[in-house]
Amino acid sequence: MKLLYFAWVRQKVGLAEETVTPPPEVRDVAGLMSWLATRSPGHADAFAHAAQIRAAVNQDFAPASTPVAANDEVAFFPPVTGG
Amino acid sequence: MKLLYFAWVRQKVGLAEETVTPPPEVRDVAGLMSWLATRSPGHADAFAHAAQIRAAVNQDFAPASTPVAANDEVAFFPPVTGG
Amino acid sequence: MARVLVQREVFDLGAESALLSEGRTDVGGIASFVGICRADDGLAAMTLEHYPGMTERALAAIAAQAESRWPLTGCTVIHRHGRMLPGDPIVLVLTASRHRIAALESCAFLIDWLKTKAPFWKAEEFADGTTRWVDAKAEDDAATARWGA
Amino acid sequence: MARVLVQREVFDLGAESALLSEGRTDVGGIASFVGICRADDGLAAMTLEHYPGMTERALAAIAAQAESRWPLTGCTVIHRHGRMLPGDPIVLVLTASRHRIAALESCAFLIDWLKTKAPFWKAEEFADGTTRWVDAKAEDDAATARWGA
Repeated sequence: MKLLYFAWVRQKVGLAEETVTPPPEVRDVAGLMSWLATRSPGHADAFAHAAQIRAAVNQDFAPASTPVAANDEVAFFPPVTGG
Repeated sequence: MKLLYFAWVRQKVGLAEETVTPPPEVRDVAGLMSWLATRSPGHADAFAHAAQIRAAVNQDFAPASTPVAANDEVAFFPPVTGG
Repeated sequence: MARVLVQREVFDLGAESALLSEGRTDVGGIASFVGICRADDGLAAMTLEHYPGMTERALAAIAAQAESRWPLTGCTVIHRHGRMLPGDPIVLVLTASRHRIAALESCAFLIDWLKTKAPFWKAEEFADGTTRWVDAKAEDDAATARWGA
Repeated sequence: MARVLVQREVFDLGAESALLSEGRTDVGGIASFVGICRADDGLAAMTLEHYPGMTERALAAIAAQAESRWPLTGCTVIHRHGRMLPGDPIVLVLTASRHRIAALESCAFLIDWLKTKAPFWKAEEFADGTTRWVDAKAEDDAATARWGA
């Protein structure tokens, strides 16, 4: 599973992207965030406030209940501020 | 009094402008239109349908009740279609 | 003070927009509208007649109205007169503001008001040689009225 | 199909507008909005980060939404990324239609939706050397919601 991080999520995690193999009990975006929070102090800091983080699965905005699978591209970022 | 005509009012009257001295009983735009209708067949044709004509007195849109005086510039034209 | 021009010549959208932001850093957005001559129903050309003197006064008054209703950093209105061919630009409205909603709303307001409060008249020429004066549209009066004219 | 670009380079408003009308005679109006970097609170620069791949998809989806809601003859969205200085243009939206109201409304719609549905993030740099990520604004969510998102 390919993970991408943007804006302050990227800064806190300390990586722009990484490839991970989550355990089988990680079935959705919410589960993935909980699992990622255990990977490093940076991850823990980034995912400490899950309510402030948005996600995209395969480049579509995705709520926390969205399923994730091994070949997905999953991105985490703050609410967008373009325009 | 200087008169200006635009669009089909100009075409029907047959003049773009003229200077006139209306009789003293012409006190407002409505009175001026009635008087103008008597000046020529072209004027009569133009002012036959007064409801379709708009006026400006000294370059401000003016309803039929607007007073007119000797030194005024008065214009007659159809409803505007700019933009 | 708005920039108001009544002219035969074509205007330059890019250059006019640049004028509203050059040398300043308080402009957050510039909205624009360009009205263009369409070739409806076999239209071959369109001639815009106007009332020199009153036109400039009316456009300035309309622009001042926009500037009094929205916090604009700049406003430009350019209206052409003379003969236009299908595809030719006729009118340009530009509004600049710190915030996008003021720019967008005032731009829509200006073009609506221009349609019913600026002394221009359009004569259409058709491919078969006939000509006719364009009638004012009730929908334009309604569009003006929505701004609480 | 809308013209959608995500780029570092500055865009050319005049040239982009001309693209929407050239060679056709059915376009009655072109509305545009240019978003510009403001120097609020001592801002020295702003860097726009984005999500390559998803950004283009999201902008195309937003433009397709506008094209499905209004009868447009053309639509262009150009969003820059990278480092911007105060006064620099950031985003351009252009909409063309037979009628002005469709062009004006869809232009406002596009910029509202871009604010909340395109994956861009702004980092502000201030004159004193501090930096901060811009927070999403509740007013932008409200502006998006008025279109019945």
